[in-house]
Amino acid sequence: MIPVEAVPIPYTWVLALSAVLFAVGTLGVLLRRNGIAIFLSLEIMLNSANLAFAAFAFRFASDHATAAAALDGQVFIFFVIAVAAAEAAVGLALFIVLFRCKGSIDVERANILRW
Amino acid sequence: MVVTIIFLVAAAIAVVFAVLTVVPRDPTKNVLSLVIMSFAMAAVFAILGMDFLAAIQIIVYSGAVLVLFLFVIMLLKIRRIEALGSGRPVQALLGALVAAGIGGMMLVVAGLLLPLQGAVLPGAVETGTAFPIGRALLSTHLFAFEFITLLLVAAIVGAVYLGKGEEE
Amino acid sequence: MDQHLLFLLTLSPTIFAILLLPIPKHWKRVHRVVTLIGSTVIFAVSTRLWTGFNPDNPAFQFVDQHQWIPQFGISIHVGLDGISLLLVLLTTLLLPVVVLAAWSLNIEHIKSLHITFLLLATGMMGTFVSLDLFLFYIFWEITLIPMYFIIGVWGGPRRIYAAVKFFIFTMVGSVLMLVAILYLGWFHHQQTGVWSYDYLDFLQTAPLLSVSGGWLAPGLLVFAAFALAFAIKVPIFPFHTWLPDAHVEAPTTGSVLLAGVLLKMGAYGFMRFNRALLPDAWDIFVPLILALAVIGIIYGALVAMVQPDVKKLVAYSSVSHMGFVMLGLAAGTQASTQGAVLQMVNHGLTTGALFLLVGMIYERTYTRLIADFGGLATVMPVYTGIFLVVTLGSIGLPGLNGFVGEFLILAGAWQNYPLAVVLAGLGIILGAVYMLWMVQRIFWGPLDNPKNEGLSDIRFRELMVVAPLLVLIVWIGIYPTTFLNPMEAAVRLLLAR
Amino acid sequence: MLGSLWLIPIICLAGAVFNLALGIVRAPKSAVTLVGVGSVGASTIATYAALWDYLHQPAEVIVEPYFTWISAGVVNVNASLQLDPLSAVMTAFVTLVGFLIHVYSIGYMHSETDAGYARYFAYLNLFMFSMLLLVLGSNLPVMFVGWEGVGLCSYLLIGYYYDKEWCAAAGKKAFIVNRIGDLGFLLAIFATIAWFHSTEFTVIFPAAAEHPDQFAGAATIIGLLLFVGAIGKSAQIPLYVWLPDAMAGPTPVSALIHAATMVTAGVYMVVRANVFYRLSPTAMLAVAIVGGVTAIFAATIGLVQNDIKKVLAYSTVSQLGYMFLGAGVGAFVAAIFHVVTHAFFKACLFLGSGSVIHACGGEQDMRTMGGLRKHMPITYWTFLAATLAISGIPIFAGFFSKDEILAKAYEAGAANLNGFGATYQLLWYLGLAGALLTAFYMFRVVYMTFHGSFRGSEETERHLHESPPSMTGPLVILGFLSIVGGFFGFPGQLFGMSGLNLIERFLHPIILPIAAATHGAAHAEHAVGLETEWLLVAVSVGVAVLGIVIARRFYLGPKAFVLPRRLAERLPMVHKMLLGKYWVDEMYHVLIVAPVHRMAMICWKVIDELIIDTLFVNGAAFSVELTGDLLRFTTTGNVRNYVLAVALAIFALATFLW
Amino acid sequence: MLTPTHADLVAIAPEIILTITAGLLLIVEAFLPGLRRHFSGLAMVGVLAAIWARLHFELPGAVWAGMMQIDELAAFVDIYILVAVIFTIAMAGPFLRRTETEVGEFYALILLATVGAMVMASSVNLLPIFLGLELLSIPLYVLNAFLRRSQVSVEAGLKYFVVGAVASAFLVYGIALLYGATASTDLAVIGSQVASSGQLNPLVAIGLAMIVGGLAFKLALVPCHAWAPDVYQGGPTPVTAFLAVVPKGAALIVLLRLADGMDLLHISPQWVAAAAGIAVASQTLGNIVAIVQSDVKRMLAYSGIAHMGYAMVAVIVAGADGGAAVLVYLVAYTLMNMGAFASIAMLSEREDRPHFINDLRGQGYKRPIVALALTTCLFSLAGVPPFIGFTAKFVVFRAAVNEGFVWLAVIGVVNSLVSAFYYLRVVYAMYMQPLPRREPKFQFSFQIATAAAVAALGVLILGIYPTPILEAAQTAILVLVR
Repeated sequence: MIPVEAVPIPYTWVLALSAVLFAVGTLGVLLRRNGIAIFLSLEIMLNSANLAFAAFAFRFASDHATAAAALDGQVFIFFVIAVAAAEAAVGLALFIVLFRCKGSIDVERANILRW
Repeated sequence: MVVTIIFLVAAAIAVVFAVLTVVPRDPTKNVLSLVIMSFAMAAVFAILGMDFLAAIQIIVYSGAVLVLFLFVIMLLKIRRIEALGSGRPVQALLGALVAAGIGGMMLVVAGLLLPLQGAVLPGAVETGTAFPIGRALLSTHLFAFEFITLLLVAAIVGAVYLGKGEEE
Repeated sequence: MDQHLLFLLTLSPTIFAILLLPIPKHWKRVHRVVTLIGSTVIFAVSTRLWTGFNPDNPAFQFVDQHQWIPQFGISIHVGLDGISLLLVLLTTLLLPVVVLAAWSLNIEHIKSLHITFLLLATGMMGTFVSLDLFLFYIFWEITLIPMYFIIGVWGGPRRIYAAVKFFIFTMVGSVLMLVAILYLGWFHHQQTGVWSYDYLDFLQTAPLLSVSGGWLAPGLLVFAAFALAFAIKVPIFPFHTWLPDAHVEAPTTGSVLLAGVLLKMGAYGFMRFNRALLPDAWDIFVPLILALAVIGIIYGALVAMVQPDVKKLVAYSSVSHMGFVMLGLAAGTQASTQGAVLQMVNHGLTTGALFLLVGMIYERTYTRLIADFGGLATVMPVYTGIFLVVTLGSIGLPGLNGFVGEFLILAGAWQNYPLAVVLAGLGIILGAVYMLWMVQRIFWGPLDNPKNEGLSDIRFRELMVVAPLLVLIVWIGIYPTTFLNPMEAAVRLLLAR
Repeated sequence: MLGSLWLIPIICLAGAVFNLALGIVRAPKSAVTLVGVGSVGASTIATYAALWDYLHQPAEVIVEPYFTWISAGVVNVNASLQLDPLSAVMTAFVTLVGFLIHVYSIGYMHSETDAGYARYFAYLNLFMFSMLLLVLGSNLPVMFVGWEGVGLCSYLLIGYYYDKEWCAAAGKKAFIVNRIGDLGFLLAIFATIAWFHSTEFTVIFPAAAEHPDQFAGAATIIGLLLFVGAIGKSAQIPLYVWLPDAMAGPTPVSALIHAATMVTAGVYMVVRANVFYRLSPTAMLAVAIVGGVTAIFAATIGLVQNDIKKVLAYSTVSQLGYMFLGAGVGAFVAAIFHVVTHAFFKACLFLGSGSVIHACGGEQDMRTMGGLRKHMPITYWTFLAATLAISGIPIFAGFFSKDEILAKAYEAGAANLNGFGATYQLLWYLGLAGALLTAFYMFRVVYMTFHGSFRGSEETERHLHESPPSMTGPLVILGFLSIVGGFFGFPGQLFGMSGLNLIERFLHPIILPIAAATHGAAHAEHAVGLETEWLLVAVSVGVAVLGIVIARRFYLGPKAFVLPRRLAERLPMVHKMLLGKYWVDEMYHVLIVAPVHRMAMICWKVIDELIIDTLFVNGAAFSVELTGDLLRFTTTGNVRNYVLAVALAIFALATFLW
Repeated sequence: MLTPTHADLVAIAPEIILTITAGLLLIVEAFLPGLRRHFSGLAMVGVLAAIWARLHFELPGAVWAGMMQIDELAAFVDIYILVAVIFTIAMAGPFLRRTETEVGEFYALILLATVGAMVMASSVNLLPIFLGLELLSIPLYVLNAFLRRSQVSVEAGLKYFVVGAVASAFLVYGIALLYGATASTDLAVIGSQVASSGQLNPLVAIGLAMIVGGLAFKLALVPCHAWAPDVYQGGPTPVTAFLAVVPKGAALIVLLRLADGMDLLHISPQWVAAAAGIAVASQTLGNIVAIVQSDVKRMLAYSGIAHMGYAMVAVIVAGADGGAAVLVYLVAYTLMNMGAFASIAMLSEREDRPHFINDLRGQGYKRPIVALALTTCLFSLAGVPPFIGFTAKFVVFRAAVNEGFVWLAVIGVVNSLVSAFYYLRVVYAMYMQPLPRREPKFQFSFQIATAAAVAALGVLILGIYPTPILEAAQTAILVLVR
């Protein structure tokens, strides 16, 4: 465990990390055709969002005035993770159904409805 | 100092394996990279003093969600997937640009913000641990805490309904 | 009684329509009888407006106001002045006439026809009596739906095109009018701090809209928005092309009401709103209106001249006649304006009668092409006589109604715009040309189409249909004072603004 | 009878309505006759009763307002009638001639169906009503009612045989050409209203007469506009074209409407408005020129026509020209005088021709006639009398009136009226030439019809017979009138007793004295000496006789028809031109009718259907649908594109909000 | 340790009732599948009870530690959502029977989604709003794919899911940024901070952009609209009806809370420009593309896009006028669409076949009631008086004009003119064209017909006498605006 002492990391670093991850996630979402892969990238995006929360919470925690807010952020992360799980469940179920219908989970196979 | 290094390492791992989640054409590889990435995330949480979240991250993600993914991949016997951005050059190009754009935008913002030292003060030390969060969940965020159950129920019901085979 | 008379009268057709609802579809006769009784009652009651009307009082009479949407200062506010009086009576008169005209039509959906017709009646009357612009707009738009169905369901081969064209065309104008109304409401609030869309309130504030500062001056834009709506309805020259299609495709009922009442709504709007609410802008726009009116007169006459289809001919003649109305309004003298109002009534009567007569011949031969006729006078002399009288009325033969209107309009306009009068005069000549030419081709000459030999002359019911119109045509021709008196004060007040 | 002048026209109107009803119920002819002729007779009696009263009372002008007709703003028109010398004269002969022609029609139309017969009399009564309204009306609008009314009736009566295409066409032509003139009238009314704020004769003319300087301009405009109306109604150049075609109607109609009464309405109007013309030299000159030119122009056409009614028609046009010439030179009374006499002899001529046609079984071509004298003596003698009258042989009616007009024209030239002396001089020569031609073509008719031997088929010859008394009666009366009718205006001044000129004396009041007569026609009172006047008489008589002699050489005796043929061969161009009536109708068709029609087609097909409808209306709809059809493909159906769109949108929005 | 007070529980009584009903349905489904016929009735009872609860208990205001704001506004939105749900359920019963998919899950999910929408609309904190949104979305992912055998249904579900998931990911990130910028997830705090700062700093700007993007997906505003036609066309009609109305209402309220709280109208001209652009684009594209559609549901999807464009105008204006306008517009939109979709739900043969407009030819006389209802709703959608659609447009454009957005009003009315085009097409297909040779067999359902008729009546009556709605909306909005 990390010793309880001043942590010398600027929260903007964390924010930057989350930005990079978000970008990577977006990239995956936009470039992937396979449902599962898209969904994985989506998880990355959610994680990066969590990091962003964490970064700000970290920043707020460093100040009595906003300490409560820090807590809000972490709680939010908690819920986002839960939501991600829920979405994963439904999403994967959907992919299974899709696979049943089309024999593939390439989202571009779903193209009956158009124009 | 040590912490900084650890953080940088974790960050590097996260980024690398995020990329590895996206790029390779073998889904199992992707999932496993995502597992590693989420471990790195957990590390970052821990560094930021958010032990509880770190734990959750590992338990829920690595433990539950990603296993689910693996399970589905196995179920559907997906061996290989298409190359990244194959087939649709315009989509790929624009996608890359947008992704880079948003990321870059965020980086700029991060740069603009004054990099306060995240000195975790004695009073606020406890924010990250299970106790304050648990208290928060049961007090301020009680509603949300109760509410999330509905969400999960809905998800389960839905997943079950969809997953159920055709009842002949 | 009088206090709520007007509003009740406006609603009464709808009430009758609701009465029709429970009656089973196939009891066609019952529907006809009920509607006929209803419309006759309405007309009978509406005569009370005439007797109870005080011609010396320029203000609105039979005023009736009810709480409606207090949040926006919108109320159900109806009233009647000399101008609207005539138009309302014209409407109520045409109702039984039209019902009777459609009596023997063997078409499907009789029930729906009568219901839509009654709803249309409410819309038309409401347009003329409402003193709240929100209310006015609603009535104005309501007329669209029934007419859309009347044309589209019971119309001719190209009915759908005609119906949609009619609907869209009219809406093009009215949507912008809506914005204008909203703007006026906002402006009124700016001026007085009170929310209102009431006509009488707008009379105070709307004239203050500035018309200076180029073509984007609010006054001019608002005026243009109103004008477009009404110009399309009248219709004024470039916006008239919906009319021929609508008329040709519409069944007799539709054509009569279209020509008799709906077109008047446009001219009425010009007087009631453009002229009264925005006098300054009016003065700026007069040359344009004048020019378009004159063009309309001549253009309509010219095009009417070469029409192969009687209804289309009459439709284009409407363009020409309404041009006279607009000319009278634009000239803006007491005489010309009164003439314009009278001419609205005249046009309603003559054109209405013409459509009725054309409808009768159509019921017999199922054609309206002039070429298919010729020498009908030998087989149906009485019909010919009546048709001739109506025609002469519409080409302004003195002693019949058309003359009085045109005379007043032109005599009034001569003082300000002699040139316009001269050009309009050409329209009169052309009017004689196309009308008489049509008469000649239909009635005179040898009866060369064997199909027409067995044609029966006008029947009693049909005679009853046109009789009231004929009486009025002659009456207005000989003693127009009856109709000029009530509007006199109102017009004077209108022009005073 | 005074105090209820309205009865005079209304009786006829009642008759008309009644007859229509009778026609609808297919009543027998006798009833129709009773109503039709009876009503006119009644109104004739009423008229003369009224005139009797009028002559035995001091007032000069009697106006009877009945009710307000049109009143709005500046316009205020009463429905009122007026009896003054002018309208007195007009009503007097209108009712008389009208009645006679009604009587004549009984015989002429007896072969029609009951319904047709009733219709005929209904129209004829309606016409009488309108005509009386026209001459009795006390203001321009009421006069206009009658004016259009007679136009309508002529439309209906010309098209009486409506099942014949050309009759209907002729009727339409008449109405429309009249309409052109009527527009002038209408505009004149508007102008009057604008200037005088009234249309009452008793208001506007005195006003104009009292303030000549103030209303000089108005007089010119109103005068010219009114004259446009007159041109239309009285068939002057350039609007005369309808009258010859109008002969398509039954002959009595031609006699009544297109010879005796309606067509003279224009003259009546000009005389009625004499104040304006006297105030405006321009207008007056215009009247004179149009009149003079028409007189000679129509006469020339009349020379070569072979249809008996056509000849009479053109002679009518030319005679009307004389009347306007008279008015144009300021001889208003003379003009009216000629109107009256012309009514007598021209009606007589037409009825005579009618009886001839009747006898020849509807044949109108004179080349197939001849020698009818022995078959129908009464017709012949009356016709001859009328012909002498129109030719201007002394003591016959036409002589007095026509001669006076010519004399006045000469005086105008001599006295250099309004400084247009030369023009008036020229017009006098034209008039004289016209007189010559008139005499020639009228006697041509007489000789071709009544003298020589019959040139038609034996079949027709066997049926030749004198007409029934109901037709000959009127002929006799009219013949007599065309002999003695002239003495109303006996040119007393020639014998130094101008008192003998009754009509001059009677009508003098209508020539309102113009205050400070700086303007208008300084009346050429005896601008020429007595002997000159006698000389003029001699000249005109000589001219007439000359005409008769030539006609005799041409169309009588063994060498009949040889000379004219040779002449025609000598001058083929002229002959063709005259036969073709100067191709005026054709010209109008090419210059006006066709272009208007083409224009109309362009308006309809190009502007309406192509530009407005196709291009703008449907074009707008189409372009919207097209846009839709293009835009719909943005919904590709590929979910990845949707996601990309969302991402792009967010990115763009973020950068924009930044 | 906080134990929920009486007020807290009473405040969410409707949500609780719905949840219980949903659970009940699931249990019955599991153990007594024989009762399936009565599911719709049961669900209906639950919803009615919820309405009753919302009307009966007093409105405490801020509850659950300030997470939720149960006041007139919440009540208004809840009730209109619940009414919409009643219509949905009413048309769902016969529909599911026809497609042999009448199972408890359907109603349970619908009810849960409803709860999500209600929570989303009545929360003033981004956390419950986010959760509500998710609870609203996740069941809908499933419901759209509810006809598992039908390719189109599954495709609809998938598309909705993919786009939705991405959108919510962006939404979360946006929330994170706002949280970072204002150290709070409470809308009031965020709003006041941003408003007082007087302009949008980058963090807020990006955050706002992402949140708006996420909501724009729910509202199907251009350019996040593309999913709508596909999903509408593919999904089961009752779900489409629900989808067309409920999420949009909730999302609009949230958007309104944001815009009004931050006072964007006055502090950020860029926002006004951007939002106006979105509104105009939505109206125009929606209407123009709707013209060329041959499938009624797809057409209604585009028309929905256009209508959200109109509503967006009101959101831009915000304030008392704009807010009230949004609410009125929602009510109108709900009634009209419910009526239309109910009619379509009945006038369709097979779900996996497109609902061609041409199939409706001549129905005006075969199915007078439903056809009349559909006609009424379509005219109302076109904004023709005297129907509520006109009143709503009047209110919206009035708000716009009063705030000086005359040009927006003009574009709006012109667009509604264009829209008349395609609504009329359906009408004349029904009344002015003969039945097709192969006459489609539409099985009559009293329940659906009633639903449609009721909706149409509402459209008419509230159109003629909109005063109560206006009053309610204005009182409701007063608690929101400063």
